[in-house]
Amino acid sequence: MEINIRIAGAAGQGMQTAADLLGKGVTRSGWHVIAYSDAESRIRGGLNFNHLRVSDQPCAGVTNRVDILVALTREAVEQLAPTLTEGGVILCSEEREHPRRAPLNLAQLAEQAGSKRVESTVAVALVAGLIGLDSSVLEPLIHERFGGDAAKLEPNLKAMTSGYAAAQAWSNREMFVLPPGDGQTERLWLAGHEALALGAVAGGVTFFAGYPMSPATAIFSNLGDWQKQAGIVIEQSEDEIAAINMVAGAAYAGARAMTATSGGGFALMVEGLSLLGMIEAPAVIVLGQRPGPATGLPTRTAQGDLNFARFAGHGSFPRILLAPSSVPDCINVTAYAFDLAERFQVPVIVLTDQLQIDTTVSMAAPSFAEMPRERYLLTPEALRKLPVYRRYEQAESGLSPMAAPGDSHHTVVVDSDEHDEEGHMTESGEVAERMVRKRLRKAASVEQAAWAPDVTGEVEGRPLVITWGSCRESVAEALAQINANGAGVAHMNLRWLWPLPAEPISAIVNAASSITVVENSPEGGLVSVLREVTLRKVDHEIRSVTGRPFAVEYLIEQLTQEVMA
Amino acid sequence: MEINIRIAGAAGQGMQTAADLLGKGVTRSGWHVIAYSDAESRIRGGLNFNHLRVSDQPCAGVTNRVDILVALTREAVEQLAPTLTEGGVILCSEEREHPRRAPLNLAQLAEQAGSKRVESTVAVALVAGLIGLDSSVLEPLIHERFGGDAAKLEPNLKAMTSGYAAAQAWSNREMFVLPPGDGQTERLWLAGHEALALGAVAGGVTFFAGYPMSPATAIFSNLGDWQKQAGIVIEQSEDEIAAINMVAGAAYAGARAMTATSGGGFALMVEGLSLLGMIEAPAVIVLGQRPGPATGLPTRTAQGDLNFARFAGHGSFPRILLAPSSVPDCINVTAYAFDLAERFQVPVIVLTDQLQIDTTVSMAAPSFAEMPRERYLLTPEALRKLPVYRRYEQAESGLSPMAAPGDSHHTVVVDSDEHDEEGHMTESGEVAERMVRKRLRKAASVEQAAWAPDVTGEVEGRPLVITWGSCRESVAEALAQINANGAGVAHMNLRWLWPLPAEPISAIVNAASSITVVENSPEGGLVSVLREVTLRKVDHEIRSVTGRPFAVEYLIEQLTQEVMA
Amino acid sequence: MSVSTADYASSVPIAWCPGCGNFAILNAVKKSLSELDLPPDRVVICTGIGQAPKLPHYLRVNTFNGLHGREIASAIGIKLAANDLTVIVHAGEGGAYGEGGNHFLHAIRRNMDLTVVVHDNLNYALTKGQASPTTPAGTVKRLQPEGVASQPLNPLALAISQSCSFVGQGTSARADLLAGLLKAAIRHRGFSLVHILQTCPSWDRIHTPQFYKEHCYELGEDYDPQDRDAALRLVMTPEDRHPLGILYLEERPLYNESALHEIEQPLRGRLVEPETADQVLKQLAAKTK
Amino acid sequence: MSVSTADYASSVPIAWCPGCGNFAILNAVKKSLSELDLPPDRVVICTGIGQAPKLPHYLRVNTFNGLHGREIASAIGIKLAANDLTVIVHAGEGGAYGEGGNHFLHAIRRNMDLTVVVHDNLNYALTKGQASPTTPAGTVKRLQPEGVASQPLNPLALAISQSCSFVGQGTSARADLLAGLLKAAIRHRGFSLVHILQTCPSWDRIHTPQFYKEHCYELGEDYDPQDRDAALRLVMTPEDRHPLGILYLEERPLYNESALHEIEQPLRGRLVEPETADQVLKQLAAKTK
Ligand SMILES: Cc1ncc(C[n+]2csc(CCOP(=O)(O)OP(=O)(O)O)c2C)c(N)n1
Ligand SMILES: Cc1ncc(C[n+]2csc(CCOP(=O)(O)OP(=O)(O)O)c2C)c(N)n1
Ligand code: SF4
Ligand code: SF4
Ligand SMILES: [Mg+2]
Ligand SMILES: [Mg+2]
Repeated sequence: MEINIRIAGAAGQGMQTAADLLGKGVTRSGWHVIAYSDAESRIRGGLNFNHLRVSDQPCAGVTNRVDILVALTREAVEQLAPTLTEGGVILCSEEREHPRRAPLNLAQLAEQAGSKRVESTVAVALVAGLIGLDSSVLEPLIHERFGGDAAKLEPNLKAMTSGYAAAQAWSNREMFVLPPGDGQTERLWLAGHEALALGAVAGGVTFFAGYPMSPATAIFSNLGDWQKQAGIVIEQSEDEIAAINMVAGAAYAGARAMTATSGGGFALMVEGLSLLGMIEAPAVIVLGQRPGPATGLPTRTAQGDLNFARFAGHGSFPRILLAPSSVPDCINVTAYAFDLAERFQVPVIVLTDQLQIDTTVSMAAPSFAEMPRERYLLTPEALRKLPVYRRYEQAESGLSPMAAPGDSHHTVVVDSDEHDEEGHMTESGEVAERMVRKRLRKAASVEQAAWAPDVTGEVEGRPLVITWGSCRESVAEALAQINANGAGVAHMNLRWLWPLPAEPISAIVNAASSITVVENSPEGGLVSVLREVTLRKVDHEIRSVTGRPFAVEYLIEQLTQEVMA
Repeated sequence: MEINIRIAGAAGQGMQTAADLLGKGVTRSGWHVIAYSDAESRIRGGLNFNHLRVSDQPCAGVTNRVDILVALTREAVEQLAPTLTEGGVILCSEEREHPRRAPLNLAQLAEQAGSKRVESTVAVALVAGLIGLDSSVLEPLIHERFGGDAAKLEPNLKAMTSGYAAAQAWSNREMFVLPPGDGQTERLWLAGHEALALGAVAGGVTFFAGYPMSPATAIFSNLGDWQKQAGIVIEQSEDEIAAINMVAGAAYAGARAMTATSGGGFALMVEGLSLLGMIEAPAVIVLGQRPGPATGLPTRTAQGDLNFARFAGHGSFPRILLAPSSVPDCINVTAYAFDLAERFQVPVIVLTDQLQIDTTVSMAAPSFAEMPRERYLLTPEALRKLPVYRRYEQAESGLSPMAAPGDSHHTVVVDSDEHDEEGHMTESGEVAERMVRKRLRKAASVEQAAWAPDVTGEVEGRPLVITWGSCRESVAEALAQINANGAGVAHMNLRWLWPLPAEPISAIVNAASSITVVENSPEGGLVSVLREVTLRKVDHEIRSVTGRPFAVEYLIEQLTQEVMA
Repeated sequence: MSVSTADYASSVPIAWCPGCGNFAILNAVKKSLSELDLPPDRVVICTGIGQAPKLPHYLRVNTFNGLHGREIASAIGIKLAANDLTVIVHAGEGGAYGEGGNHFLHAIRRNMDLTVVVHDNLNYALTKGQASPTTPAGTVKRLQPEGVASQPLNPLALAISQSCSFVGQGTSARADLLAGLLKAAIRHRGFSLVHILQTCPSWDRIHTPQFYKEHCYELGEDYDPQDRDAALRLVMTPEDRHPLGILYLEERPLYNESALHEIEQPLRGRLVEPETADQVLKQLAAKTK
Repeated sequence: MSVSTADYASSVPIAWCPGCGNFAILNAVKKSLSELDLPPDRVVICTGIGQAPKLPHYLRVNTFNGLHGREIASAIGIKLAANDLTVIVHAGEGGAYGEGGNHFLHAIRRNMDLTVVVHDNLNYALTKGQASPTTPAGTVKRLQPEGVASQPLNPLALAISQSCSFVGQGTSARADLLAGLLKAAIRHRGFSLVHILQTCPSWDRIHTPQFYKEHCYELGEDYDPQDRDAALRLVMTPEDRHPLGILYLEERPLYNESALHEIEQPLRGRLVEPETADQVLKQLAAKTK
């Protein structure tokens, strides 16, 4: 059983805090939960909401069903009441009259607690009371959150107590009470942006440069919080061009370097990306997609930049594109991105999006012990023994020995011009050819390291649905439901997007009876990639053009229509 | 019959001037000529050459054969002597001993004329004398070039006279004498960069903003020369980002706006490109390709940025990619680019490259009379009659009415955020969807306007060779020779590269027995496009990775090997 | 023609926070434009992305709302193409001095007839309050937990050091002075910088209206804005007191007067006459390079 | 350890024009570095694209030759990652003040321990002599047939207006003074700007060595580089006389001393310890946002 809670109101009314308290509470109660948000590009006012999907079973998809609507403004009531499921209720203050209103008055309870400002805590307590969250879980949360400020703690505790009691006392409460979870109360409550930042720490990031841009900012705000603890040099640059060129400089100097941005900022980094390709500097770039073109919808979600990322930059150079398949996977993918970048001396782009970044989930604690810990720079000892050091020495694999300046008596020379083995600029067609071929061999080495796609179900002769990135979870859930009736639709998700080895992928898509690509963008990015790589046509495409995530219900409907037809 | 002349020496020794004098002279003599250059990224010194291919027949391909090598430095002798054809000779000064040296001493003749500095004029005169250019053509050229400076005119005239006489007097001269041409002495002697700039003028350019970058600089230097005459506002901006955003501003204000750059500068313009897409501002961007990544080989040629141009920019928006098929075609393509940009309210990218830009040819004078002259802005009269004006009004074609601010009492609002019909920013998913769909409909309208590819020869059941851009001419010539033996290889050249309607192109490629793509880049750009669009595999790929153009000889060899095998 | 603030009324709902200093600036803009008798269709407001840049949507006026930090570049394009229109830039200090610092620098050199109004709220407000180029050193932020290490930019000194032809300062906390300053800047023929100390109650609780009221003072009658040394000294002394008014004025030739060939007509009206290319061609054919 | 100029010798053939002012600068660089006893492996020279930026190829030295205009940004990355190395930028004025003007501006604010040497030849030399940010107004160029309309940038005034902690000026025409100036700049702890008036015989026949010899003068013993007002007056007076030497000096906290957590070790030596994430996670789990 699951309960969907939507906390809606104007920016600045504390919906995010409320969602966070509730999410953490239900996580500590052994339930599963996923939370995401819908926000306007403003700091106060408007209509935002945070949605929590709480269940006694694992759940990771997005839904538009609402069982409990916490409406902090009149607009929230008006706009969102239609999303309520049968039996769903609205929690709002008395003056906001609505037939679906539960007799639990937010404003009044808040006033009783002594402050209009605790409305959102009242809401948390009401929801907690309705779904049966134990008050022993609730109280520490309030202390953790407001404990630092006595003036706030008092009314919030009051709000909690009275809200909780009111909910428990309500006669129609039963339909919201969740069965107990699996008893695992030690799960983490982790946001996508935290997972991406954590993955970077696990991958050994030592240098970050960036410029704020939604939805990527949260990633480096986290790194900002941890910079001392994790030993990261963080530089807020004057613009994105500075950021990528700082990353290139730091990578040259031997740092594990990173930046994070969104489409517009990435656009400004494109020349620098080409520089990374030319000097063969490792770097990780997190590209948090949002709807474009241009400024687009700054606080919404999209998967529209796959081909942009694939071809960004003038000239040819190898790069790797990865896409986490879920919030927990953000940790792995980012950590491995650092390893791949340094191993192959290439930029690695991690494609994520607003949905994945701003989604918070309950998840098992990750283990970092098995993660790669190799560094691929020549050690000072090894370097000292070399009679000569040449940064772009020819090698069968295309991978030249990489050294950092300062690690020995050798000098390290890199150049954005075409260069010879020593890194000095060249005019020679022969030298240029040698270097181009070296980079092409490196590209081939990279391709050999590609991760196999994740395939669920039997593909042979069956319809195959293909995804990447943030919509993977909702599609997987939709397919699980469709397949519950024995439909037998297979699912392939790509976490390694580029370079894509033609043979294994072609084998899979050619085995399928039909292929369907689900992507949140106006034009099909993966569709282009698959057509080009496999020469097979994509039979169905499910896309979104509103900047909002796909909901499981919608996907079930569409997939049934398209794929099963 | 043709004679290939290579004038080689250090940067700054006047090879370009010599090539220009000779080229103009042979053009005025009724011969055909194509000239291109090979230059290092420096201002003085090194080894550069200018190559002239002169013929009594039309000729447009690149060749590496050399019949007359004018070597102004010792290095030029050493490096380039091996390129001489049988019977080819070197013109150099006495001290540069070489078995192939003709007994015509440049330095000595220059000294006799009174100045070491006229060596290049001596060279011009010697070549003129050898190939039989009439001295009545030669003399005015010297006057035109040096007439402004009496001190220079004198020695250059002397150099001309004595050089010409010496050549005519040489006993072995006959093998270089060209048969008379077709008597057409009115042809133009025009460089690619001039053709591109002329096309812009013909297309009604009124605004240009740009930042110097090889090989594109020459295009706007020409516009600089003509700004008063043609009424163009030219702005040298502080960087490429400024340039593209100025272009966007000027286009909004109703100018026919343009910029020109190379890969690195284009990379910096990518965010602005996405802006043009979002606000639906017309603009023409000339992308003069050179080998990358990064700074690459700044003065060399490549065709490596097709897919970068195709996908540059975050989010989806229609754009048009065009590629002139020859120097004369640069005029047409650029002129039409302006029409298309304004008609469809899209950015149009003209893909050219160093080879095309820096190649000069003899050509028939173009006629501008038939070129499009329509402007697609609402007129002030039409505007005044409108009760309301909305920049992004819905329209079946996706093409909303375009007006310029200041043309009426209506205000014009554009926004890089997703916006409503009036141009005001929106948070609404519905409005966003409407706008996305409007732009998708516009993309469909654009696709319908696509130019058909140029197909030569019968395709059905025959091998088909596919090209775009600067290598078209050399491939056409190679195929003409191959087909002279009845091989029957067909040729398709694309001048309209994107959007590429699938059906007509698929019909052509599927009819062929094999397809071969010739592209001057390490990775196949058009290969990706064709695979994606037609789902047909490309059987052979001929690429270059040295930054040098394909020569006809090389293409004949490769095509015979690959295609005829 | 007589223009009133009502002519500038827009029905777009305002997305700024209650109490934001931008409201005072918005009113001053309406007031200045109408008092200058400029109708909305003869004015273009050009902006980028941020809170300040939302401003033109809250007016009825020609609007070019472009990219973050590129507002000045786009405005130059607009002004060069439409020299009959009044072009005004509204930018946050993040856009104007951070992302777009290079355009600001070089726009001063050009001295085109543009007015650039910078709403300086000492932070990147729309992206949630990060440090901006003017955030005081030492300010603690999430990305700078030990305080901002860079010294803040001094945009006024920068502008005067490059002989910016009009440099003014206002504050949203003194709405009474703003319209007058904007009018003077718009009237000024040349590049005008109007730097506005703008309150942002959501992210900055120190620089309140009260703070600016206390820390700002009006320049007196005796102040001579044409004395460059004095102006520089004024803006380079430590920042606990902020002068309001016209800080610096310099007579400089306008960009298009000095060297651009006269653009007599705005470019939007220009016909396409392919034959122009014939004339160019003729000239080209005559000359040997 | 005793370093000599021979340790900096490179066998890469030089692609500058005969007579270029860059040769004098190259020699001064070798001299300054060896006199400072800095071995080539402890120095990084970071450049962009242009004639000046080719310099490090003509030395044996750690070299990061990056993108046009981005040399300062890359140098910041290098210095933050390798604070044990001496990082020096060589840039053309086109790269440093044109394409890269924004990085220059904000680098001054940071005051990291970097030396930025700008070879100002008043044009974009490598791309064939177009106007650059410092080209004198009125200079006729192909793109500006009626003369450059913008006023030239005043980089010295800009730097001093932003409290750049070391501002020096030299000229390639006075090679005798260059090494000393470079040494002072490299020794200075903080951001040092060395602006060099560089001759370019290929594109500029006015600003010859002779011209600079006549129009430049050495600052005397009595000049106090810590007097900011005086320094500003000096660099803002019309430009027919150019002072040589240290124009301005200011004591300012170094970037990493003031707020960056101490980077004790250069980052290149850091191991990858995924478990660090465990610790971060623990802290994260404890807190409710
Ligand atoms: C290229 C790019 N980078 C980053 C952003 C994200 N962004 C939007 S507004 C903003 C900061 C705005 O600060 P400011 O210009 O001071 O305006 P304010 O919101 O404070 O009024 C940023 C960084 C963007 N839109 N585009
Ligand atoms: C992004 C980008 N734009 C343009 C260029 C072309 N370019 C190369 S060098 C140069 C100008 C160099 O001028 P400056 O920095 O003054 O150096 P100089 O050659 O005068 O020493 C330009 C514009 C480039 N390489 N990259
Ligand atoms: S965040 Fe600050 S600047 Fe933005 S609207 Fe709110 S108060 Fe105004
Ligand atoms: S063009 Fe000028 S700066 Fe460049 S090498 Fe030649 S003389 Fe030196
Ligand atoms: Mg701000
Ligand atoms: Mg220069």
